[in-house]
Amino acid sequence: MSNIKKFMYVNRRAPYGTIYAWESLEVVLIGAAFEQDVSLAFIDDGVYQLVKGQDTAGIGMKNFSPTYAALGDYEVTKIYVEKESLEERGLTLDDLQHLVWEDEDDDWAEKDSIRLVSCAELAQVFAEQEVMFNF
Amino acid sequence: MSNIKKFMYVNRRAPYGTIYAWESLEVVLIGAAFEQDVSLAFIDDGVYQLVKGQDTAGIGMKNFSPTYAALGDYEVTKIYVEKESLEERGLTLDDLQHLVWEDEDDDWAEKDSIRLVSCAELAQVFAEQEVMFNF
Amino acid sequence: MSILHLVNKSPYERDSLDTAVDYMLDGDTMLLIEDGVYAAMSGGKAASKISGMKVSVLGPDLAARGISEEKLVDGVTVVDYAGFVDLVESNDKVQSWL
Amino acid sequence: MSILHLVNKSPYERDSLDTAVDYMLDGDTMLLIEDGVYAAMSGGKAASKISGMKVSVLGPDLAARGISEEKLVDGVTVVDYAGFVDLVESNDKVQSWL
Amino acid sequence: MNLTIQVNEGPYQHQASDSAYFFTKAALEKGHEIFRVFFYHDGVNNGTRLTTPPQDDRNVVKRWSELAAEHDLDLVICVAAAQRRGIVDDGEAERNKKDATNIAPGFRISGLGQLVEGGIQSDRLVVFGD
Amino acid sequence: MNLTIQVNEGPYQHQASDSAYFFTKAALEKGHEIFRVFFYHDGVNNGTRLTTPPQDDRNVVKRWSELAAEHDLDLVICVAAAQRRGIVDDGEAERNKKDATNIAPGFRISGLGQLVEGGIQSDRLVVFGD
Repeated sequence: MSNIKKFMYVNRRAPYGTIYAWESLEVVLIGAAFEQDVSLAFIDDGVYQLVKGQDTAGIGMKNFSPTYAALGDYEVTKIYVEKESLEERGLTLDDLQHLVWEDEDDDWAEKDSIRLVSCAELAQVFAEQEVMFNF
Repeated sequence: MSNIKKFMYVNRRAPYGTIYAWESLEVVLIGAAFEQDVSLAFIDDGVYQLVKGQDTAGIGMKNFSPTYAALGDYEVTKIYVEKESLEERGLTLDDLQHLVWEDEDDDWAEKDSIRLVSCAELAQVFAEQEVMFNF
Repeated sequence: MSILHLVNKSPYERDSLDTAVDYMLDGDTMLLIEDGVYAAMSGGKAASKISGMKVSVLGPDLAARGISEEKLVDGVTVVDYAGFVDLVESNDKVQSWL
Repeated sequence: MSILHLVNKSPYERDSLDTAVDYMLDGDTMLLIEDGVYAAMSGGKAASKISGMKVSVLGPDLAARGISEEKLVDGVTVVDYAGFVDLVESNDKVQSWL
Repeated sequence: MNLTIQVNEGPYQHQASDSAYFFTKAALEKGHEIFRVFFYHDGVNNGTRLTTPPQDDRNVVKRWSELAAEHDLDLVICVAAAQRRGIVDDGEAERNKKDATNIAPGFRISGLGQLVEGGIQSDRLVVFGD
Repeated sequence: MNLTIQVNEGPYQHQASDSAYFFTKAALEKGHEIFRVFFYHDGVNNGTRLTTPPQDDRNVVKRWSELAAEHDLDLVICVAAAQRRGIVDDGEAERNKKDATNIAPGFRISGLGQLVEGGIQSDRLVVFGD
């Protein structure tokens, strides 16, 4: 067995109504130190986590949405967003944060982290994973 | 204000998967001592609470379903079950416990506690209530 | 006697909005809070469920989730926590669709 | 690599069964536990969602909820906790649709 | 008006306790009376003084304790729910032979009748939960 | 096979901890190894020794402690989640200046890395939650 495993973090919850989105992100950040082959999937209400313009001042909670933009620095560069979930909610990619990473092997070119995929495509990505994290 | 209020306990959760059904019933039992005008409504997955033949031995939890049959003794005699919720789940009244109470004013005649009502009818019952309890 | 129907869950995740809508009578009001506010976003599939109904939405919960007011379904009014209190007072009772 | 899809919520309350079904590939198995077992009751509106799929259901959770095995959708198999463990072993990984 | 507030979920996991707090605060600011805040189900976990939230996050428990001190609020934790979940005051520690307590300032443990009484005595019952 | 079990909900409110317990027990009985049981989110509330469930109900916390003693299980409570929710051992009490502890026998508090390690070291990760 190789020491590098394919990890998939599956996010299906909206932010703030429950803590799952935030505590899931905490695992991703800690997990980055273990240098696994990490992917994140945003399905169903999980897509709301990436909506830009979040302002939590009125509910007294910490706004953790800026953390998603830092994922690239943690070498978390594969962020799958399910197309059907976005469409059902009347959202487009323009409603989400623009997440990028810098490719060391390509003269630090800035590349998109978000991959907009259909459910069928994402199911194939799931099939290739070794560990699914659920919150 | 009269000292007797119309209390409605609204039950929308299945039993055992979460504790809400059981801890809701505990409020009803305690509340009976306060001699209010009490009704219970079972809507959506709440109708599963009344399904007969529950056997919790295999999951190590207390089977609290016999408690519903005791509600008549606590003078809780108005138990509304929403028809649409039953039908959507493929259930009929025959799948539920037969809940009865004894009418003191009618020579202790045994009467049905369960009232099968449509959503529209139950909405009218809700309109007449003074306090809604939600779990 | 009028009811304030509180819905705090996403209409895409749970059945609570559907049932709340079924139980709304003339004169009742619905207030969307927490993840319930997503129902008030125009363009979403759930938006049609509340169109034409008397619906308010909690502003601080909208802002937290990045939903600007121009994205709301027509006719939905935004309230703050003080407005939430006023809605509780102006209706005869509250039904939380947990 | 095959997935064991765990569904623990009622299909009438949540969206998790719907999504799990969408993500089932050939060779995958679904296991219904806790309130998820209600999906396996024939006659319910959710029953059609799982028909024709490889679905197991946890017996102790069925019994607790008063569902006798003859009420199950055709083709659904009943397992106990030991069978649950075997399903985890015979699939390459587990996806819990929480 | 006179209000009873019911909180069904613990701190942090669900927004319920946050919403209940801001609603209660707004009601007080408008001059309404809070008859009681009743913590039920996992809501009893709002009453532990042992939490240490991150410094950049709100302190849910402390916020309730401070609001109670400021407005003389009656914060009641359901005893049956508390026993299941391990919220303990001096009386409970003695009764159930526990070697520690964890109840936070401003909270008290009492019976479910306190919720029913809230329903009877208050003009409105408002429930926050999952 | 070698398993890591994750529990996301506290005792009693949700069935998650019950299901995780019976699954873990069944896996042990079949001769599998449990690398670790990791308690996250409200799952950390499974690790308080202060519960007193009704006599006719199961004791969720005690059941975990006993299973751990019998099979030398590694029951790990996430430190960040525990701090938010008030689960405290001696070390945490000292660090955060708490005047009491509530951790149950057989549990230990550690970092999220323990969950990630479980994902790496185990053949399967099985998550129980809401």
